[in-house]
Amino acid sequence: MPALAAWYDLRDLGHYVTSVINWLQDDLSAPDWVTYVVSGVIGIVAILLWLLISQLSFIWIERRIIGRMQARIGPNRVGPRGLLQPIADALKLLLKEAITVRLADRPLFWLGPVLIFVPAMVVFAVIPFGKGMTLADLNVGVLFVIAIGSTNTVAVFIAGWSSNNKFALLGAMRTVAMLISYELIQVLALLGVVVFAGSMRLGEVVAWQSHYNAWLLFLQPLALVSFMIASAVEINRSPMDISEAESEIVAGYHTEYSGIKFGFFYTAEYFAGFAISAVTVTLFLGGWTAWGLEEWVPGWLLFLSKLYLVFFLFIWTRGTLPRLRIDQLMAFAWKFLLPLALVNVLVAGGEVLAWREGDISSNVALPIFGVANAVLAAQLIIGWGTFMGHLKPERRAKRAVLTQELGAVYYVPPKRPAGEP
Amino acid sequence: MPMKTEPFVVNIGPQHPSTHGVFRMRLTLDGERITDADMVIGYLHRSMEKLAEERSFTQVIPFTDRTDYVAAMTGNLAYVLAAEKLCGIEAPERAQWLRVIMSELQRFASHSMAVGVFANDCGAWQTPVMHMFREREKILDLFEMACGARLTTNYMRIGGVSRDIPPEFMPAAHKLLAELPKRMDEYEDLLVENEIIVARSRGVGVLPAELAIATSVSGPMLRASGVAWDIRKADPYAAYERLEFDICVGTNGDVYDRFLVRVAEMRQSIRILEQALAMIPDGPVAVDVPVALRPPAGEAYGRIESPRGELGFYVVSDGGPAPYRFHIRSPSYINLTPLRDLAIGATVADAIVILGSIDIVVGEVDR
Amino acid sequence: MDDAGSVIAFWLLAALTVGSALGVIAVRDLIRALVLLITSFLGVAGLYITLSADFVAVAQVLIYAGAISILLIFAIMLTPRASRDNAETFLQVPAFLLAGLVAFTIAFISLQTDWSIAERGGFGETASAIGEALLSKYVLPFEMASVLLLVAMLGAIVLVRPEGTPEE
Amino acid sequence: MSIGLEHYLVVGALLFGIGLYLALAKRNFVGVLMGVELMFNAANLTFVAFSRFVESAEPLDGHVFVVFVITVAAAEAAVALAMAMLVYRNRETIDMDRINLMKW
Repeated sequence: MPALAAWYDLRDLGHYVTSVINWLQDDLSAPDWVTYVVSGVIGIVAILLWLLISQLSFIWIERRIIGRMQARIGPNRVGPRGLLQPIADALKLLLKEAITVRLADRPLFWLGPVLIFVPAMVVFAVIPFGKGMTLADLNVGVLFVIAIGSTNTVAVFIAGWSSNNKFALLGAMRTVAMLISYELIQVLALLGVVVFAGSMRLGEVVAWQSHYNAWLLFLQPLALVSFMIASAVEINRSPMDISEAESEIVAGYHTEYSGIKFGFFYTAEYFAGFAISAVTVTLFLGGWTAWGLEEWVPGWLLFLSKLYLVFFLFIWTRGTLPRLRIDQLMAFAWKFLLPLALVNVLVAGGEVLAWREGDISSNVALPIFGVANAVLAAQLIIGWGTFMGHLKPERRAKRAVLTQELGAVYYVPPKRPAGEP
Repeated sequence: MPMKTEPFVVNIGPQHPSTHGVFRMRLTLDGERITDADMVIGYLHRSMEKLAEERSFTQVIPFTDRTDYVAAMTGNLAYVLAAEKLCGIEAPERAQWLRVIMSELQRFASHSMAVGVFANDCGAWQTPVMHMFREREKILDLFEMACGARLTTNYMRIGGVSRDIPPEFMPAAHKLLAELPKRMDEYEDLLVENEIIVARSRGVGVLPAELAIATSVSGPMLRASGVAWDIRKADPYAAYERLEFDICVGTNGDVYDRFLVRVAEMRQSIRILEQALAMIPDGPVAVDVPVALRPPAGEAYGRIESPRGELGFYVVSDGGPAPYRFHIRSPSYINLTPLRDLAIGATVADAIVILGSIDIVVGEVDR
Repeated sequence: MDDAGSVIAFWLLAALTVGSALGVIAVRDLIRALVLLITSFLGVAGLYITLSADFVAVAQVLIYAGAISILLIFAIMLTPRASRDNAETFLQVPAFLLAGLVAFTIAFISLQTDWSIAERGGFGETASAIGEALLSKYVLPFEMASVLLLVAMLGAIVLVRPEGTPEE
Repeated sequence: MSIGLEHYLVVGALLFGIGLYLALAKRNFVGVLMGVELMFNAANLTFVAFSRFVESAEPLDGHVFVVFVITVAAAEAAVALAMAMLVYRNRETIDMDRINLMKW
């Protein structure tokens, strides 16, 4: 019966693929490339299906959550509790006319919405969804994630430039300027992770966290913060959504897109959000493992719940925070996050060196590192903030002055008789 | 970095998410910096001033709802004051107090919308606005009780108000008033010390007091520049003389101060309302005024402190049943005067925030 | 490298790379030329993967497609709209002849020479080996490269710094 | 048919030729820059191909060299952009035909 038990075992969905491939190889003696293609196609189709289902559900979930945050109800008309709203939205986008502006650069205008999908979806190829559930566990996975994310810029620029719209161009240029700054932060933040885990293979980062029972969230809090902020920039979520800042430049780089082309951008935004959440979960939150819980609960379920939790953070900030200005965002990247990220890499390197060379037991070293890094992160943020003048008393908020406490001009003209203009 | 770039003209509006109506700014940009700003108005012009000259003095009142459609009560009040001055009518005591109550409720509602929309312009995606709307809804419910309409109230009459408040108004108003300070605490916690709002608005669009006076700006915008000028104090109308309240004044005259002044004025409105609800006497709410009112020939200028500033109605009568000349000194329009000075040198994002902080109502700009 | 997958991949990627590089010459619009150039960069990254050079491939995507293309975008956006075409100078014909000659010579030599081919197969993991090489054998060039980058950064800043900027 | 070193070298040669042509014949500064980048790419491709196929004690040295070339290319692109800006600011054009002050 062990075979049957394995067949029904939900903890590892990868073995279904394995059994299919074994069947192909052993019973049909298919050539290698067939199994190669089949396993790839199964993985891609599974990821796509999951992405689409997640996206459709999160359209509804995000709108409900934001409705909740905004003291309103949210969609509740289409279907029970508005559950069919995403379908209605999708149908609407499909049926609407996809207008192409007359002076648009047509091939590029068409290419933009297609290209925007690439970075969002290719990232999932290296994500370990569960035990043995990775499409391609590249040995340069972390670098791959960043490299693929950086191509997002090109797609956004193409979309914004080809629209021949000033708002779109402004949005595109904002994106280009922003992403090139925050890519650096992302690399530096993930460098801390790589230094600790000693591998750029995402599967091994997860294995490392599982082995030492230490999520990198606790060892690299500063890296997590900078990575999340940089990621919010990369996927255009509030408060970094200045490249599609609704109240300033209408919709930024996709101002001129309508119908299903706009739908592509809308979908790609969710996909990118999931991708970034997946990377965060894998690198910082232990991936599909959770202190041995993965023995009982399917690992992919743990992974997905963590992923949705991280995605919820993005929704939360969207419902809460105002937006920064482009120069403030750039200054924040270069003047605030970059020094902190550099210090973080230095500290992480020093700690790992001490750990390896000093031959300290991991049970002693890791808790110390965790506490030290948490304290360091808090101190650095507060200290650097004070140094840069963000926390000076005169920069703090204050209330309006009332007349009693007033040093201002008090201006009362002589009273005029009634009836006189 | 000074570079020879091509000037880049961007039209903000008339169709734009944050022009608060059909207002248009033509911004000439150098990168993201604004080098020139033009205002194009008139998209909502309805020729109110001319139309009013064809209506009887009472028939003009609905127009005043529709100039500043966010604060209809104060629009009514300003015109009615002008007409009363023209005819030499004095409204009864209870009507004066009702006018105070209604204008302060209206001020709270209008400011809450202004503050919420300002946060929206800063990029807080709809959340503050939705929360602010919650209180605004309750105030509009009170208006509905008093006069049957929520936005276009048409409540004030020459010589009083159109009808007395119903008995359920007072309990509802007291209940709302008990709730508002808590809500204000909430909003101040959410917005006033919000790091991003401070970063976005402090030092942006600084309007010096001299420029503010020179461009005859009024209302919260003027007070934010440090000039304590409030018509409720300077030229008291209705029952404001008997009420205790403070003028809220800013120190820097930037966008942030304008926002702070509005928030503080909401607090003052609560304070005024508490006094007014306690002090309102019984009695008639209107004096008898003939339907076909023919004021003596002459002219009058009635002004009040509307949520947006000095709202004045200049009415000339030639003894006939309709105003001979009818002019509205609308604060939204005049407050736009320094916009160009404020916008030049700022970025696009700043321009939006500056426009949001001026708090225009396009119906009042174009009339 | 004689399984069907590698052969197909090579030909596709080679066609993509060279084809889009030719497109950079042919296309009139500078932005489209840039898009084609990025395609060509990505094609080269793909060729690196067929050569089992994974680290270099990812670095190629990260730096060429992600960073240098953005610098080029900036360069294009800085130019006035009027001169944003992709035309040739009067040197077109000599340049074509010279470039053709160089390409032909290199190709000819590389086809004629008898390279000492090693039957080694692909590399496994290259990232860690490259890292170790960089920090042991090539540590001096590595440091030099960082100094070079710093100098380039400072040089770029000094170059574009407008005259008469007050010293802060 | 099997793919060998020569295939990659020919691709590299073609890329280099195209890059050279771009660098020599394009009128726009950015076009020239693109050509230079393509030449870098051709060289890198050749390096990696050699390191994969050719007998060597330390085959990964080719990769290391490519990393250096990419670094230099990034530095070069930054400086070239600065130069383009400078030229544009002084001469109001980045047309290579018109940047001919040295000729006289």
